[in-house]
Amino acid sequence: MQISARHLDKMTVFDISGDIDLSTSPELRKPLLHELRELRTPRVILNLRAVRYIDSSGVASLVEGLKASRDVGSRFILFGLNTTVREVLQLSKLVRIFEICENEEQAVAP
Amino acid sequence: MQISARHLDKMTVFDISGDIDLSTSPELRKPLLHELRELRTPRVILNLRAVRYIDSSGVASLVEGLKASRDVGSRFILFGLNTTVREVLQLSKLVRIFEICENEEQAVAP
Amino acid sequence: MDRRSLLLRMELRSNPETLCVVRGALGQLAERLGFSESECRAVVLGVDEALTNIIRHAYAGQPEQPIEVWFHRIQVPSRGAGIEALEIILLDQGKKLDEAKLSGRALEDVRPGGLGLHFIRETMDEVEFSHTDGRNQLRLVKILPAQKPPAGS
Amino acid sequence: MDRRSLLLRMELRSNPETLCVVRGALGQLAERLGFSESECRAVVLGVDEALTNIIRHAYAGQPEQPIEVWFHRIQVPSRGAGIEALEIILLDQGKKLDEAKLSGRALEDVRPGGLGLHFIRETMDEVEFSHTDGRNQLRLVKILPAQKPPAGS
Ligand SMILES: Nc1ncnc2c1ncn2[C@@H]1O[C@H](COP(=O)(O)OP(=O)(O)O)[C@@H](O)[C@H]1O
Ligand SMILES: Nc1ncnc2c1ncn2[C@@H]1O[C@H](COP(=O)(O)OP(=O)(O)O)[C@@H](O)[C@H]1O
Repeated sequence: MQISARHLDKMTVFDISGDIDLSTSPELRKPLLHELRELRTPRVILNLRAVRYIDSSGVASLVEGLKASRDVGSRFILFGLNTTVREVLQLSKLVRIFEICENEEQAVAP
Repeated sequence: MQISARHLDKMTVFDISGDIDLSTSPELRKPLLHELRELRTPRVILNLRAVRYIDSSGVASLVEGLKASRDVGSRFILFGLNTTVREVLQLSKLVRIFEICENEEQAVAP
Repeated sequence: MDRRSLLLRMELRSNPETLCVVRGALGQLAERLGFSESECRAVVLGVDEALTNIIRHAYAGQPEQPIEVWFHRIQVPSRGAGIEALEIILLDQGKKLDEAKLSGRALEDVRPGGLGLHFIRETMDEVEFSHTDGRNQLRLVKILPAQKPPAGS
Repeated sequence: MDRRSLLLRMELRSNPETLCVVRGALGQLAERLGFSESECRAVVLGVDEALTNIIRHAYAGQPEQPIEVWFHRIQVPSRGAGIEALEIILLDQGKKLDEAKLSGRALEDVRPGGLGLHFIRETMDEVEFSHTDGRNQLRLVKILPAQKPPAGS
């Protein structure tokens, strides 16, 4: 898994690629929680387009991010859900709890 | 591996995709040799763009096709060589013996 | 009626970095067996979750512990006829499984974790835990696509 | 100096359909070990060719015969220091290898076949055939990328 951050005005976009599983999900969790709990960035956006695989530990990291965002009153947005990611989120019955956008334009819109 | 044929005027283009290895190379060899030896099509063109993997049995099938084309006096052209295919052909030191085109336009040009 | 042929056996260690290796092998195996792309992803997810649970729970995160995975093509009896299936057996020598903990949880309860067993059950046709000779065994069965009984039958 | 840790062991059958399963596992394993995309493809090709030869020559195309593949991370001694490498050992119980046939052939001789050994030697850092306890063994070693000695040294 690779993760990189783009800091925009009052928001941060994380571009994530590769496999999110037990071995890599800590590398997703840590920067997400730092961004929300420490930096308290008002809007945190995850670009999942290049995610090749995600399992329950990946979904758990997304849920942790969502909960942290609620705690600090930030928005937490996912976009670029490909078939693989969509299938797993649907299986988890957690699709509805996330704010999901079609593309980056929508996700960064005022 | 998937292979399908497009019959044009005095030439046939084979679109090949997937993995060419010991288990699938017979499926490549047979239609190629039929096209050359039986149908004696003057120009046989292989589109290798969607080939994900090729090993020595795949290369052997290409060499067989080339030899059959020489026997019947047909042209035998490869195009769409991606990095994977190019690396293996280079390793085999056989790149120079094949007629290789950049794209389909060149391969079908009069 | 009870034919089974070995497709593959893998012996690995309880290191999270090995998960992708099993996924790589199984993705190809499932494709070869004729599963659709979506079914391949489901089978891979189910096995990955089972391995994740062995690493996290049976071995409590301790690395370098032995795990075995057997892949067989089997025939399961079904109303007289036999239907073809992929059987996956995972074996570990970790802490004995506590069946009481396997109940799962309400998914409405939004919290991280607790999804693994749900994913395993959703992606597989049979899920069966057992313990023999000091080893935990998880048996997963996924019916091959062409043999699925017609819907509603 | 002589440390080795098991990464994976695969037990399979001499069926050509299994080749892609080994490629799937090894592709992921090599990526994890830090090989570049091109090196991953090379390692996968080398092992695929070795398996192809076992199926075609050691077992003369007979299916369902046993093949074992061991993957270890090892340290090979190199001028005092140890360098890390991936070791792959392939074992079969087929016809005893005739070393005389392994000479290879001139590549200028344009004919199908005869490329497999050339691909194995080109893609690997060490290639070693042996025969013990009635089994053929092929040992392949590929040095991990970060540890390659500087060119020209
Ligand atoms: N292989 C296993 N060995 C021991 N306990 C297990 C195993 N798999 C699951 N469990 C138990 O079942 C519970 C639910 O597992 P799961 O649904 O995967 O969620 P999570 O692993 O996130 O807790 C675990 O917390 C654990 O107590
Ligand atoms: N695993 C093996 N067991 C027995 N003989 C082998 C094995 N690998 C290679 N050989 C011998 O070496 C020869 C050259 O092999 P190779 O370069 O792979 O080309 P090809 O398999 O196309 O003949 C083979 O024809 C065979 O006689």
